[in-house]
Amino acid sequence: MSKKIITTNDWSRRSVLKAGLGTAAVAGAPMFYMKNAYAAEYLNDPGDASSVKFGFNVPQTGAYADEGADELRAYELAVQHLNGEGDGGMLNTMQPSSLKGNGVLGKKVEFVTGDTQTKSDAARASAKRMIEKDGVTMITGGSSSGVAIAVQGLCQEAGVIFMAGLTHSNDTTGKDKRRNGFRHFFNGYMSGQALGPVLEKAYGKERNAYHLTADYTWGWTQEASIKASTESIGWKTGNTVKTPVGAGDFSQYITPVLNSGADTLILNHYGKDMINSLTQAVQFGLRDKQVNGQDFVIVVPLYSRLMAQGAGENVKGIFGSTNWHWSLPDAGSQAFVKSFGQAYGFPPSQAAHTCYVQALLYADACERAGTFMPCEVVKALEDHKFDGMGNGPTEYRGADHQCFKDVLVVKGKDNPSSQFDVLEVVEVTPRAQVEYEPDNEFFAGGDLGPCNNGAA
Amino acid sequence: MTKKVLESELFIMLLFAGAVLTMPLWLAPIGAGYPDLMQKFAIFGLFAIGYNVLFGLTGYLSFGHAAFLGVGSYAAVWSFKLLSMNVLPAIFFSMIFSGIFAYMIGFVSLRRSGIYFSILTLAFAQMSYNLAYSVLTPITNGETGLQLTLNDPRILDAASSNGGALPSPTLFGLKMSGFEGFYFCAVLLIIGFFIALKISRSPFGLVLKGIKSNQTRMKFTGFNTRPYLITAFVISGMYAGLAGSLMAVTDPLAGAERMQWTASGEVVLMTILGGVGTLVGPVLGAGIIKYFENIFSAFNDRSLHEVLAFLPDGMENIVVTLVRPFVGEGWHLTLGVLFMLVIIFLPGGIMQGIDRIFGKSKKKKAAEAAAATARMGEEQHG
Amino acid sequence: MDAILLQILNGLDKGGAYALIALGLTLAFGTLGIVNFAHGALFMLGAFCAVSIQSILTLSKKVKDESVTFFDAYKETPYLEIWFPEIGPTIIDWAVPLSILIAIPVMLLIGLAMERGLIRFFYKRTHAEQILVTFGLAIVIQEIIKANFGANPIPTAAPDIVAGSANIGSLVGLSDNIVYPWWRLIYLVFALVVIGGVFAFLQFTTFGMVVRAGMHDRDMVNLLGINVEKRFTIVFGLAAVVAGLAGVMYAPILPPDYHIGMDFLVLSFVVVVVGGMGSLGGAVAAGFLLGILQSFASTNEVKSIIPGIDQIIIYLVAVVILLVRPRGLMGRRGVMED
Amino acid sequence: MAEAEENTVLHIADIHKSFGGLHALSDVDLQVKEGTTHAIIGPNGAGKSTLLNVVIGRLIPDTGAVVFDGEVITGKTPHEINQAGVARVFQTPEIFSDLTVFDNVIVPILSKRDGSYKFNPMAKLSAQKEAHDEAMKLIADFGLKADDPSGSLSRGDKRRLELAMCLSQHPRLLLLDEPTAGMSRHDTNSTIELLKKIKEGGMTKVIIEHDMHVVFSLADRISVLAEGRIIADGTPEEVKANPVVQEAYLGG
Repeated sequence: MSKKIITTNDWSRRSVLKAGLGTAAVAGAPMFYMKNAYAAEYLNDPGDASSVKFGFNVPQTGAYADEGADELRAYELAVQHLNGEGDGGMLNTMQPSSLKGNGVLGKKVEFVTGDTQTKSDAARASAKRMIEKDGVTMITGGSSSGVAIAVQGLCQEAGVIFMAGLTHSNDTTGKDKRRNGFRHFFNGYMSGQALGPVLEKAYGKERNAYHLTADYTWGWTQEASIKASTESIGWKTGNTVKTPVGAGDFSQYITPVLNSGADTLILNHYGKDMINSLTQAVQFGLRDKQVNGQDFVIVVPLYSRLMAQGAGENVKGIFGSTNWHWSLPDAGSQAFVKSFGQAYGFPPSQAAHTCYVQALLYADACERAGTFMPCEVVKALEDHKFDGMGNGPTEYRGADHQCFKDVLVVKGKDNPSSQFDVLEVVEVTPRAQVEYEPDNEFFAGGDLGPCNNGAA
Repeated sequence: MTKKVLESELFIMLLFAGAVLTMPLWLAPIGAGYPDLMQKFAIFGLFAIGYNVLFGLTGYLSFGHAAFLGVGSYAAVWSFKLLSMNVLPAIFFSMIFSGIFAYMIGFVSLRRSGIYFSILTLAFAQMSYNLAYSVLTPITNGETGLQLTLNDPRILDAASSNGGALPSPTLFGLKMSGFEGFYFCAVLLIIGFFIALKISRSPFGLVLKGIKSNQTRMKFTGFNTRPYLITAFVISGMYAGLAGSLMAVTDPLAGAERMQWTASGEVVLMTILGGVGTLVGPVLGAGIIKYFENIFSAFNDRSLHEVLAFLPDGMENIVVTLVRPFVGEGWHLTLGVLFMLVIIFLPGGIMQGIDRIFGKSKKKKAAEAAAATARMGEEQHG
Repeated sequence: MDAILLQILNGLDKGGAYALIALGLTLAFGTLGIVNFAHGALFMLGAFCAVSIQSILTLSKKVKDESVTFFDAYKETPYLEIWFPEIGPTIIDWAVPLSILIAIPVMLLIGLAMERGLIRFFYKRTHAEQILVTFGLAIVIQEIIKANFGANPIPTAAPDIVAGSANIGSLVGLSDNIVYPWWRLIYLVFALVVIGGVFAFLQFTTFGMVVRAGMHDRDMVNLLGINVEKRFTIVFGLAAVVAGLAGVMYAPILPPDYHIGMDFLVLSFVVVVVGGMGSLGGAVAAGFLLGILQSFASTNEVKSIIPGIDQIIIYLVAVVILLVRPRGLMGRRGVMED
Repeated sequence: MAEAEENTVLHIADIHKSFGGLHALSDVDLQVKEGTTHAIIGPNGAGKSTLLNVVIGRLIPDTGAVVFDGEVITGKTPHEINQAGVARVFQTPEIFSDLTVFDNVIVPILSKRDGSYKFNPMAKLSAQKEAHDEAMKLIADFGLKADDPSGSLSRGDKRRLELAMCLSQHPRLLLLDEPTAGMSRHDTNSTIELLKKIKEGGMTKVIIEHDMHVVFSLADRISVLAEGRIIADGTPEEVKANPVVQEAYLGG
């Protein structure tokens, strides 16, 4: 850990300030002064203060606490890099970049943290605290789609920017998209599109798939996406079974697979559910079976290295997709892994990566816009093309605020050389193959709406 | 001041209302003086007050009250979606629906008492939660939670397009976010507190206390205890529904996890922590738990150093190292330790601690001792 | 037919887990009258006994992976394997069964410490107070585990020899399609043995007789001049051991994390109440019953008729039983009844 | 079933009650006359408490009926039976030990006034003038203090409190289950005096008692129960003289 820079006792000073304002309705916003053209036109304008605050809203308790902790590490790193501390990480590889390593728009970046508990209510309460009490201009983080959508909605209503963390549901940039919200992470549809050809190559066209799906929105969109993609390569979909979230023991859902005639099991699970269902499916000997003259196979469409570690040996040889992996050789990834690895002693997760990138992208957009005003930042981010951030050439599409980039198809590694070496990248699916129209059936029904600067 | 004045309704209400309405002033120095958290204090205060009407007065330990909170929230958001962004119909429908729901669950669950009642309510709430999370998604929008959308009908709100942005809940045009939202909740909290005060001092309330103390005697004294219990259950369910609707009023979203057993457990903990059966205790308990959840969880290394910057450097680092495990991601630990300490040293919750500090007449102490003995007896009879 | 058999096995297996946890819970409740919300934490601690033993056994010599430059990644070779190339791997492989031997004294100590240090002060307090203090304790235990082991589940493998599935179908001369994981079969047998052991202990020893008498009428036994309290302390320890063993053995099925106990807590309370408060036999019967019902409710055939039934079946059954038969399946009349 | 005679307030008609194979009560037929004190005596396990529980609706008899004031009350719930005018003092005092003496006494008064259910959450308890005065008077009559926490009263005071609670309802029939059990001689005597005073008010009482001193000081009529059957029934003198009773009970 680097030595903390101690500023003024800002926390209590602001509180006292507010006490003075008491019942006045403006007390939610820090004091502002007429300085630039946008003064007083948007919520939490830092004005001529010497610093600007970001809010990092991640799960610190509950099932995704480890992912949340990794996200926080990435954010701290991002803040250091933005402020010109450390080795600069991806600031050196980002193209184009307006970031100078002197904070953002000359203001030092500070941050506040909060615990989402992976619950919509808690996440929104935490985000509101950041907006109302701490005066942040941007909130980022999260490790599940429900929370991301909930917080995105809040940021839209309040009038700050939301840079989503790990969220994979189609809905985040589909039917629940918002003008103030942006997602760098990939989504269920992209997973399906990327996996399809790889699965076809590895397992052929004659497959009969059985889905076990977490019974909530992310699971459903994931299942639909994968189903569409595998059916397009000729696979049949035998059965799709919904499983309760946090079921723990999946045996009663796995045994029917044994004699269903299916030869492929697709686990639309994430986190603990994924670890448990995969571990148990392997215990039930599914992978030792021969059905329809082929080896029985299991697919986990959304992989996470942190979670894969929890399933131990069982991930070996299993295909899935991921947003990013630390072993990527490009300069951006290397720069990030270097700073992260040197700071913490282990490689970053994909959650850490997407969060780090989101923080930088936001900062860069503010620089380019010349203001923190949400609507200007939105304009700067929409249709912005960039490179050098670990995913190759990437575009923030203006029509839905989804990043379009290459998608990684990975496989559980057979002979890991270390505890971090769990996944190997088998294919980098080019962007063109996973791209879709904004009105694609899986994403239709939403509307970005107008941007919101918030009431100043 | 005489005892009579101190215990008069007017005095209590003035004190309570004064404390609640000045929250922005006295909470600011401890970092809690921002609207969202104060709204939460008021909302969960209401929830706990209502819960205490059941648990504190009748002794029936419900483990499913979060279900009513959830129903209230869903009803309110649906009212926003279908009828109007005005908060009054939302609150009205929330209380009606949660009341009906409470009646149905209470009618069945109150056929049993003791731990059996607890498990029945728990079972109903868990069923509600599980279904809301999955199968009932068309009504609840599942994990994501029920949100407003641009194409909601809102039949009573004629053509207020709001420039294509989502509308927010209002009280005849007054927006219900920020401090306005807090004061709205605060007023309802004061009203809710007043009603609870009236109930506990009414003949009806005395009957409920009698049921808690000795239900057999109540029956042989000619009271039909079941309708009393059902009434108390419905009242507390409606309080929960009101709290749920206020959650939706201040933040128009309703999520299924509001109904989970942990949420029901939370209100139990708030009540016991503050002091079961006391009037102010549940509000205090609610405030403390929400404070921990929102403020303690927000500390990180950097903010700890900032707060403790007044200490000399070496000391600061030591203190930060000692405190760090209990804040940020460790806030649960603090809560767990707090629960244990309070209940070990103050069986009557925080209110008992306050009583101890300010002293109280010997008579009341004797009453407490007697109550404790009586409880022991009950326990043994089981 | 095969499908039904398999679901019965699933149900028995699940039931075994429920029964073991509920058995300990009901021991504590029936004897001590303590509503122990920290019982799930004991289960979790058992599972983490296995995790700890595994990580001690696999203390490794670390060889740096030179291909990784920015942080230290190691290829790990356990010392046991280096020092004892013959037997080392086998010992590591048998980490979970070995953990049982360790878990018994460890859990007994934890149980005794908990009872002497905290629980005994709460015998005469209300159930609400018991719930608050044990819930607080559960959180503290959880957070300590989380601080040391992280929040993610930790894979804990069963011995290789029982890693696969048994073709029980062909073993007993039925269809070839009935295969079931060895470890789950072992778990079931283990559960039955532990349950049988506890029953035998209570049924056939003097100690057990006194405890049973004490469950029935505590004052009576005290009047006879027998120190019931001391025995009850041991019973609490026993309950902790049973919960812990259930946890150890469950680790290979469900990779343990710090929250695993809380996940089982509510369910095990439901099991205890459905079985009948204070009835050991009831807890076991209800465990198996609910396990089997849950398995069947989860089949596609049932779910297609009643969507979502697998999510609520346990609670639904609990409601029905409590209404029809308030004292539970095998509860004695008058125990915790109106 | 024997016909009810004149002036009968309580008619326990041909009651049978068995638990499993055990016959707790068989062919019990009793008539309690208006204004009398009727004692039921018998050895332990004779079925006295079972009989009382049948009367107040705690137990449902297998056959037979309980007729109170011309109305069959068998199968009615305890609160209905109480509302009909039957109050009961228990063997171990059943009071509201979490509440004050005043609250203990006003609760039954409210029951008498408001019936078995009344929803009045906004009414002020302290404004219930009549009930308040009545309670205070009774408390004074019984030598208790209104503000005392009832849980910490002596056993004798608890019993007196319970009696006050029952009397506050002005029941037509008062059932007393061993009202002096476990009392000192002094307390027993003062209880007897108290009950005698009540007797002068003309209230009908059924009393179950072991203590013959109490029984013969109070009872107008005595029924002797043994092994679930009534073996004798009559005035104290008749019962005293009855050889069966002497053999079964008194003689020993």
